[in-house]
Amino acid sequence: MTASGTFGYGIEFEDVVDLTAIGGIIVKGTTFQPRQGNDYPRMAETPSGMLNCVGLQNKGVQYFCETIYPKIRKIDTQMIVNVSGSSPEDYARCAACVNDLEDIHAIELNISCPNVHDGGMAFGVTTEGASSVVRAVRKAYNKTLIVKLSPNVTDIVSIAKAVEAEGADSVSLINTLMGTAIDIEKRRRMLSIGTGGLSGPCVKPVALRMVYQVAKAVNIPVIGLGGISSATDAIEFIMAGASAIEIGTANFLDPAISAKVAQGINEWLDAHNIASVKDIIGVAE
Amino acid sequence: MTASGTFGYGIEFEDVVDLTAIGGIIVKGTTFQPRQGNDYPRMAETPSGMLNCVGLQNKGVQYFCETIYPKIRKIDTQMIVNVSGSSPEDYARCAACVNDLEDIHAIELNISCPNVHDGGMAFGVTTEGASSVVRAVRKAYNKTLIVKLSPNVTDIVSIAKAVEAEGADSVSLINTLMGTAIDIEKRRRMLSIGTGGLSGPCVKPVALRMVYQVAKAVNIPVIGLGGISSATDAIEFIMAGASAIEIGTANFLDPAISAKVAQGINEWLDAHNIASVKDIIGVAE
Amino acid sequence: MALKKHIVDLQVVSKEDLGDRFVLLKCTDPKAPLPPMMPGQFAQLRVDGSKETFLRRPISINFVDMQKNEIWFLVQLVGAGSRALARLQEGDLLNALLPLGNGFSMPASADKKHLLVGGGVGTAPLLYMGAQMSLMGFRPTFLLGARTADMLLQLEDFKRVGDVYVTTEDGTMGEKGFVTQHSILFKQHFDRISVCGPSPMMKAVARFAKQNGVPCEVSLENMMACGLGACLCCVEKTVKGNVCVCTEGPVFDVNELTWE
Amino acid sequence: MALKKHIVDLQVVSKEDLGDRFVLLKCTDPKAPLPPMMPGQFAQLRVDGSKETFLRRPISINFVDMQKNEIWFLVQLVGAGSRALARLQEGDLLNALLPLGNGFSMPASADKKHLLVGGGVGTAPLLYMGAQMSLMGFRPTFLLGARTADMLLQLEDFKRVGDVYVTTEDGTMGEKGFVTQHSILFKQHFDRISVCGPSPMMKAVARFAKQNGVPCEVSLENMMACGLGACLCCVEKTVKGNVCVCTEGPVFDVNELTWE
Repeated sequence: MTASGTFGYGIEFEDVVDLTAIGGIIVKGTTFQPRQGNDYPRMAETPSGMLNCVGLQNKGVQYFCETIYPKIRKIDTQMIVNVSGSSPEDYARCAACVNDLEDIHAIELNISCPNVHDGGMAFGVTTEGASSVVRAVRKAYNKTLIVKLSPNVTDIVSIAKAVEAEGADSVSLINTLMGTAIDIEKRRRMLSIGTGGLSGPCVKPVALRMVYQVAKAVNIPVIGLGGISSATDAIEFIMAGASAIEIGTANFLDPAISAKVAQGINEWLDAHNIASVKDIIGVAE
Repeated sequence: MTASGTFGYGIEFEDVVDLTAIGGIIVKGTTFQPRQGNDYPRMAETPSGMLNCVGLQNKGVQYFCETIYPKIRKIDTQMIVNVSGSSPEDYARCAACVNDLEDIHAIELNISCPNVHDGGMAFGVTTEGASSVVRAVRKAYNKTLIVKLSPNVTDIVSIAKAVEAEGADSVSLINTLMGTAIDIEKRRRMLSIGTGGLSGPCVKPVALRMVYQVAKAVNIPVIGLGGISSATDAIEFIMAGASAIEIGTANFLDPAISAKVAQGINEWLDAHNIASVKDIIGVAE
Repeated sequence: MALKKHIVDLQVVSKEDLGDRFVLLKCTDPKAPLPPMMPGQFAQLRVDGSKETFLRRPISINFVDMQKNEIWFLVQLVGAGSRALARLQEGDLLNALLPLGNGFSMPASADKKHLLVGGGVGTAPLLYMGAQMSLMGFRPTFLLGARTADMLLQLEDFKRVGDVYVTTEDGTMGEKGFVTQHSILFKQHFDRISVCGPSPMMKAVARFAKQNGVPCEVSLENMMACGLGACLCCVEKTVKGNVCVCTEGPVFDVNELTWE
Repeated sequence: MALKKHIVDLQVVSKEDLGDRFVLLKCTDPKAPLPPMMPGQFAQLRVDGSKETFLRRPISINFVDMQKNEIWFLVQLVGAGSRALARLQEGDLLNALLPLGNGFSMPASADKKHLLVGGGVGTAPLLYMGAQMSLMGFRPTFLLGARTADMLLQLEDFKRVGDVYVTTEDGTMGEKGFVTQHSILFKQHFDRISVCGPSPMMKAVARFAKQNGVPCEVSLENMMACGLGACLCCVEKTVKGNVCVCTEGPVFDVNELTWE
């Protein structure tokens, strides 16, 4: 699948990749109210990665339902909406709107966005905060509920268990690591809000460790992401315990990467006489 | 300065770098009792970085005092001993031994090693744990006490404040981020104990963010480290609020890097007509 | 209607150093005809062989030679990415995502006078723009500025397709000063101005255009990651809110921008 | 006493493909004479121009030609690092940290028969070893193994300095089978064996040596980061505990190891 905020609504990429060859598309972060996002500059390049502080720019869930959804509902792949908010009620209101969309079977709850002040990551870094959002959304949303976890915590396992206890159907991890970069000539941090979320291959070892820990601790499926750029990377996450994977920043380097990774996984399985990806989930010692 | 565990006792590097051109050398992690460390394999290469799980292999503080110290005491640079342990008392016993060494004016307390089971990082991830170690060591050690902080926490600022309150003279950050890597052909994590500490340029954005946050919050000097490989990197950390910096993993790529970075900082200051590095500490907005 | 985007492995046909700060890469698609591209559009070039870079580099389309199936990129050596591109040799492959963004508006008729103003490496897309105008039977006027004479690039190519006026900051060629001070602006009337160059220069030209009621388009070069409108990193504040430079631009009518 | 270590910018004099899986790089120090180096020591080579690699790559010293001021590295193409090294061209620079580690023990006198056993790319350091023995007036015996004939490397060079016996797993050259099955081992007595190759092969040779009471040294290639004994990553369990392969090795007497 493609990770939220890295593949738009899919249609941006249809010239260069066959969208039906991708397992699923997680469309970009959607909030109840429209948001302008943060000021430019919103990114900085870092060693094997990048920082971003987009800040959930989107036109709101109503616009999504009325204008975007009709364009994407018939794309032959799983379309999942990433939902954000500034309070449990705000998340729930947004989720309720998406609940009514016939061709959207799942949402990914973003309780881990480091780039907005009024919520997001604040919920994702405590078990209480995470629970409160999932509890509110669970009441308003009766299809598949995936919760995206923040890596900026001491104990991600306790957060994963807390959202599982509140009825999450799956957890996805990791969201970005909070970081910064400084322009020494301008004596200023490079991002408009000072900090941003780090993504790309640089975070892969941290993501893989967390997926391994969480997959051992919860009974719901784990979706792995964080720096995946190749079939080998994806298989590492699957062997660490991920039942599915998302590709994020790598879409920026190669817009066709998701289809290539899907194909690469199948080729690897074939070459090793393994019938299904299910046979290697969590096999790493 | 050179970071602990990346420059040995300095003497390993004397063929290829002028040790007196380095501001200081933090010699490798020393414990009260000798330790064999973890089994091989202890490392994995990652995008713009590496994982290690050495596990504090060292011959114990007594061997250090009797055999190593006489060889290094007269090197004309600051020699700082990195001290680890498995309980507050264990840390304090080790620190007390080093307290008696005339030519060692400071220790760096490692409360953040992710690679040993019996302590280390366990202390560094809670304010109570960190406080208990610093309190015990502060009683046993009356010279400069630097405390090295773990980045594997939700709120590094609260830990920094806690150790400051217990009388730490300085904090250094960051230690390594906990991560892993998987060999998909062997279906096994690449490190003998499963996980390791991630270091190298890949962690720089996270380290820089944490240094910025901590420097704003404490009144003791902050020592910055995490992926520094050039004078530009070092100046970023200084502008983020670091009064000094350590170079770690970059020593493996270029054993002479520390002296080059020191020279590069001076050249940059000269080119910008800045009298002292003090004038740029924490200037980044 | 947007032109279809492609991912192509271009092959370097030739590399030419223009002084020691610029490199001209002429590339071809060895497998297929290059797709249609408009002046002002850009490509996202993948940078191989550099540990320091991670993202693609957006580079404007300098020229397209449909006969030779060639596309040209003019690269200024500013960082690790551009230096890695400059290490490419004849025959090397260069992965490109193109064409991206929207181009400059073309003049509606030949009797409209169209001024193309470029500064530094920002002159690059104006060559393709002027060449396309010339093919359509229009004769553009170029006003090109640089710090010194040796930083004025591809002058012979520009002269082949239009009238060329020049300023240099040190007076080593053309009129001394900035492009906005050039006498041509006060001698001739233009019906439209298209600008690409450093931000202060574009703002100055935009101010001149507004004061004189001349329609004016500028080409922005905000930092970007994807180039496809997905990452939302390259946004510019406009009268319609934050919009992506990679998809809504890089060319904007100055009246859409919130520049004062 | 340890030989002084140096950081040098070597320059590639020639690159030779040995089949499609090995590359022989001959390098010189264009500025100074190469430092003294012992057979069995290695260099840490910096890998430029590869996004996938981070650390230096430890490569054994294949040969040193003091007259020509040349050092040779035999590189097997296994991953991103070795493939990046194989992209080096004549004239390119290659930053090296050398010489590192301890070498093989040299024979004490010419009447002692010394067997050098190599497998795969592990034959590399044995060429320099044999050449040095030859210079000292000793004639070494080489026993070289590979999967197939085309993976036996530098045979002509080996033959110039000693007697060469060969095994291949598929029988395409020499005796069919593994080195430990070669008839020479049962026909001749050797006073010392030096081994470099894949771990199972070295263990088999070590077992043979122990059974026959022959002193035996093996060269290990544990993964390493610094090469200077600082990072403690490349440790091997020995009778003295965990020791660094980069400084205490790579050559070990088999009796120091905890191999059963």
